[in-house]
Amino acid sequence: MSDQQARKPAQPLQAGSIALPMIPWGIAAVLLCILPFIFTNNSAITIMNQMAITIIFALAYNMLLGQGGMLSFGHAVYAGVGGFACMHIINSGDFFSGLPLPVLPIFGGLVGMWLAIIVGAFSTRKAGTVFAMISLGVGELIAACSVIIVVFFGGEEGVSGDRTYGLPFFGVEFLQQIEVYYLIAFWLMLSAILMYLYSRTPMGRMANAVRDNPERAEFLGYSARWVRFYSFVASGFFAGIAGALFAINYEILTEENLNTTQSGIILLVTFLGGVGFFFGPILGAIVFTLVQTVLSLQTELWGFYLGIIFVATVMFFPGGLAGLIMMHVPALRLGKLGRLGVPYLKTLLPAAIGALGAAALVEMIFHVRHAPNGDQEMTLFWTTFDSHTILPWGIATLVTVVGFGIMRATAPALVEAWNEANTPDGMSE
Amino acid sequence: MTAALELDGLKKSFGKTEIIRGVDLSIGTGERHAIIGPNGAGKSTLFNLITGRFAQSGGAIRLHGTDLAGKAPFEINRMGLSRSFQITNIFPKMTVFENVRCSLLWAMGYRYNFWSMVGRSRALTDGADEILEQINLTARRDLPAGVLSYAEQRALEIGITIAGGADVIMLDEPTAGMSHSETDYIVDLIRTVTEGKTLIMVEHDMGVVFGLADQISVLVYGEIIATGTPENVRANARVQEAYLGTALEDH
Amino acid sequence: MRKSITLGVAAALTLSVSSFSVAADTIKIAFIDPLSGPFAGTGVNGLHQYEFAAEELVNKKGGVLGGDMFEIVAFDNKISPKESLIQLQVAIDQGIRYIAQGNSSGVANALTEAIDKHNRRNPEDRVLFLNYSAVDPALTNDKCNFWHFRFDANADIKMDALTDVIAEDTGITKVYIIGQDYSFGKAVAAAAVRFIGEKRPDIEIVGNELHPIGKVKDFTPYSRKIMAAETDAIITGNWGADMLGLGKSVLENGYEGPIFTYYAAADGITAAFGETGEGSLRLVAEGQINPPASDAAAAYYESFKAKYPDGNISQARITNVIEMLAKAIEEAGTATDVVPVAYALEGMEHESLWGGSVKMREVDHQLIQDVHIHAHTGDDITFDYDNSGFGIKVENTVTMAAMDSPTTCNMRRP
Amino acid sequence: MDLILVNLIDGLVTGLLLFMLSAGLTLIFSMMGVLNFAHASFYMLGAYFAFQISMALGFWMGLLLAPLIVGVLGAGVERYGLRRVHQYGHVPELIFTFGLALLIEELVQFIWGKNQMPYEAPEILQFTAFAIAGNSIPAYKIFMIFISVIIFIGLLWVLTRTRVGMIIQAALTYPKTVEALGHNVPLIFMGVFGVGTALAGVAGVIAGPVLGTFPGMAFVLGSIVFVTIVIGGLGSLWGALVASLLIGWMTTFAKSYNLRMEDLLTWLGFTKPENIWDSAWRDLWTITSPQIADILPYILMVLILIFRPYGLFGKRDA
Repeated sequence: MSDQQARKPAQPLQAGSIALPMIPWGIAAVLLCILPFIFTNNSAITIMNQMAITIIFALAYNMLLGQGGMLSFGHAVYAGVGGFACMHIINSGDFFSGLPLPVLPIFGGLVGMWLAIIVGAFSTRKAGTVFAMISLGVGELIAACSVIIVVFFGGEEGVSGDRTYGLPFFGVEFLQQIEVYYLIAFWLMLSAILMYLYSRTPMGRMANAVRDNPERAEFLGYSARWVRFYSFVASGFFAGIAGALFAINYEILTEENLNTTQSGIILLVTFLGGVGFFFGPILGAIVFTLVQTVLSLQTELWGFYLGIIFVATVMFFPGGLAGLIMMHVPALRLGKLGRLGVPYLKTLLPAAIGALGAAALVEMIFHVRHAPNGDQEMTLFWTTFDSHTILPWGIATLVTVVGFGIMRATAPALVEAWNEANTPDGMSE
Repeated sequence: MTAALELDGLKKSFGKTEIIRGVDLSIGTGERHAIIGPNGAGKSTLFNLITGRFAQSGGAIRLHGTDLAGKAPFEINRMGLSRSFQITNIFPKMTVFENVRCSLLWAMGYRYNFWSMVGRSRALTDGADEILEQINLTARRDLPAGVLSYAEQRALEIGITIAGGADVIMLDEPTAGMSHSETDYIVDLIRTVTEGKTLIMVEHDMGVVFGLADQISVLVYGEIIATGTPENVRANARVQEAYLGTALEDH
Repeated sequence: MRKSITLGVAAALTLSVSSFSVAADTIKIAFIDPLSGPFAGTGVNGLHQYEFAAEELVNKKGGVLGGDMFEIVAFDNKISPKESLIQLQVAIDQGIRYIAQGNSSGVANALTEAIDKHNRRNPEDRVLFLNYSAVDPALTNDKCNFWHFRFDANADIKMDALTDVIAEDTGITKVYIIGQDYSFGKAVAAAAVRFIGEKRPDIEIVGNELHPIGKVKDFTPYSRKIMAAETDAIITGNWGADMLGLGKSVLENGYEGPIFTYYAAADGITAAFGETGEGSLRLVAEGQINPPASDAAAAYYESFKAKYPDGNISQARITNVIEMLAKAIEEAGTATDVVPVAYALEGMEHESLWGGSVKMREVDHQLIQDVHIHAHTGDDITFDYDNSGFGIKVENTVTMAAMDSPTTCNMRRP
Repeated sequence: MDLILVNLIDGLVTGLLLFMLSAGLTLIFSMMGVLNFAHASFYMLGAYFAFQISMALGFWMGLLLAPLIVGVLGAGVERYGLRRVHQYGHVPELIFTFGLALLIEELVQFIWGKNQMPYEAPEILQFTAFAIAGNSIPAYKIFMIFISVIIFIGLLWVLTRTRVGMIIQAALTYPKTVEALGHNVPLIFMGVFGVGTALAGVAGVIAGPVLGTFPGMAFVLGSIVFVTIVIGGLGSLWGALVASLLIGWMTTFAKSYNLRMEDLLTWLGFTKPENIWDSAWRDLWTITSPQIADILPYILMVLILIFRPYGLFGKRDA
């Protein structure tokens, strides 16, 4: 959060509240267009494609979790089955060769929706644990079926195809990653806008109402069950679109698109980003994809770090990243955000350094325990050293202790500054 | 003319315990009807039976002559009956305005609409603002409902209850837990917003009851022992014996 | 707000990109296999074997093309096809031209198709797929392509060798086939039924069934069934925890006959079987470990153990991959254009470090080699697995197994 | 006939093992309303701790100490983790335990690596107790049955005969009232969570040698434990027992007998398509009971949730 933003008076934000929703969308659209010119290599585009697909899926998932209050442990199946269906369309020969590829996601969405209609018919009668458990059961069932029903799911090796056999779309055959990127980016914008608008419709509003108080909603004339059902179906539709884009991007679908791990990941992504705000899952998807693809290139222990981040998020920031950011809005409105800058720097910088030190310790312990005997050399933060000597351990411990020590010492000042920055409203957190 | 609400031998038992033991009651359109009775008489159960929260064990409930048996709460609501709750029952995370707007949606014919923006509808916004005006919460419009004071939340609850335009309004102890000034405020509020509608309320505060109601029924141990105008009920010996004696002296 | 996020993304992406610098005098081989998750043990051990082979067999001998060194670059695919494709893209972007992968035929199927498509769509940076372990027969049959080379004997070839041994054992009149419910398990079962039918029609197949892969917690019910069938031998393609669970369970429940299998060694499995597996477990695999084929092989294994005391040479064919690739690059005179390298690999004959000669069959890119039947035993073991005192010892050998086996491969060459 | 007896014993072992896990889970759920996704992770920790202890002090000390350590850890998780998350509501609680399960799996891999641990049953129990028609029943299985039954009886005794048990039982049905009666509910929560996870720990200790001690062992068993308590009825100990045994026997028998879908379909009057491998229905026709044995509990759960949402023995809605 820059100082410049902080010093802006609060009025324009409120006065322009009708125009405001357009601005982030515009920025996002422009960004999506120019990103490939900044990151030109194919792996960056691959990562961005993955990110975009995850964003759509996470947003679809949040239609359930965030907006509808329904916790699903098997949502991967709607994306997965949608994707499998698209794979079969791609392999269908004649039909596909008369179909421009960019239209394909609609079919994925429809299939995802169709499955959601079937499952939702009995699973949305109740929210809470019953819904969660049915979603888990159905998820496990369909995932298990994927190796049994080979005709549709292709067994363990999955179903693959070639997207380029579709009808050329204004001469584009989608041979290159970059062409696929723009296809996905288009669908990302479209789905995100549609999902955002959906949350502003009577259905979207009532989904919130049913989430907060299903009984009251019933006494307003709405059947909680039908509201949940429609949310579920809509979510299934967008999940199916994500699945279709997956099919286009990777040209293969396998059991892992359906299994509980995938469902768990999307829950993790959404919650990490923050279920309370529309843009939360977007943040979550970006951060998660980066952690998964970039951090896993750097360290074997990425899953461990991710686990810690996740548990810490649930414990300390149940609003997720988005909640964390939005916590600052009151201070921003009061024009006092700038006052947090220095205390933040004083606390968070040492904390970050301490965390890096702790990570170094973890890496060293891991190296000593699991590296092959005789292999004592390890490289950490661009430094190569012998993990069996005392010096690096001393340095890492020192950095950790000092980092966290300073953090502890400066934390009260930060809390004070925080309260001060939020006082006039009398609302902290 | 059919009665707005008619109960005919209504019964309800939980296990072996019979809570409502054959209630017959007819409430005319436009009537303001209070149901009073000692604690445990079954007033809330009666409310829950009428609004479809519980299924009755016997007897019939008719709203404008239509039998309500087997109808879900939302169906009953769509037939023009709306209720408030004894324990404040609002949408705490949504803004005050949003609370009211949600309660307007069905009545305004939006049903399960997912193609029009709620923010775009002038009628919806104006309708909600009008109700906020009525319940004097315009200043709180954009706050999350959960942060309102208790009295404000109760007022909001009444706002939500009437917003849908139902012609039969049921209020479950609308003044429970309020101070005197707050009570007076709510009574006035109820009087204005239920103008021309059928009002059925459960209430402990006799001041409220005698101030608002033109008909009173007394429920004791699951049976109605008396129905009539406040004066009649006040004079009824059985009522005095069973319940009112002490309460009236207090008043 | 949005801006600061994108800045973060930018930073992270440049970070990942900046590490992609390519040194001019190294030939990189991307090793795409699981390095985290349940199969990481196998993956990491394979990586060590690659690193050691590259160092020992190429770099210490002066490299190729007059001094270019081999470098193994590890990519963690978490045994997921999707992750593998991402890592493949990253590897290609790093300028890597050789992709080595082996664990899971599902991943191999995904990779071979992706590489085929990539090479068609991007003729300027084509890559080769060195499949060192995925044995689904389809990879060198219906799904074969010019860029894929398989250095392991495929499931059919191995089953051919296995059934040769079974056919010779007159004591076996009943066999029970059990496997994991997926392409490889089904391929094993089909091959077993076919070969037994051809070689010993008198053998009765008393059971042929599939169980869910990786999901069975307790194999007891299966062992009961196997016991009830009174079989003389068990054939299974199980691997990992499913192999261990099945094997231990049948042995514990009183089974004493042979268990013919593909993957019941190293990665903790040898240690876990220990004494119980003695006399029962028979493995079909290439690469003779015990007794050592030659002094060179023994020396190689010893120096591997010196470097990785907890490691095993469980995929002997990795030395063939490295040596043959080095030879092919020399022959082609280039490492950057994979087409001549691929043509050099085709039909190449090679003396394996582990004894015997091998030949990369032109028609389907399947390496034809000696296939051995090993016994799991604690006796006469020069090199044990998992430091357990137990290892595998060659009992029978089929030279140049399935040299003339048919293939449905119809390869398009550039 | 003999085989049926053998399968009954095998199913009993599986079922009782499942019961030890689900008993703790159902207690925790009915007290706190939390579906503990990390429950199976504590089971895994039990096995790993016991393995580590057995290396130094032998199997029996492992059996004694590991569950204690796991219980203390569990109580710690409740005290310092769950209690904090509790204020945010049930969904974050559920998600917290979900994250915890991931973290514990990573942690186990971090400490013990990714391979299976050579955790073995003690020498003294490595013999065949008896054999039925050539099928040997290992003594260790009898030992497992024995331990599970002792624990079940112990649990029943505590719940029905002691004061603490009375409070817990009351809390099962009327959680709010118990709090109103002035009992230290947070302490009870912590205790129940500790005991519940310790039970999972015991299950891990005795199952480790049979089912294998590896990082995936929690994941393999994780969701099936939920299925058990949902089928049995949340909060019902007897329900947990019945559902555990039901699942144990159901899966064992489904695996032991090759019931074929083909036979069922033929019996129903369908005719097998002429060329089965070209038919779109081929997978349906070729299904056998062992193939689907492990997903039977899920099918049962979904059916139960649809038709009887409170489970077989549950009193409260799930």
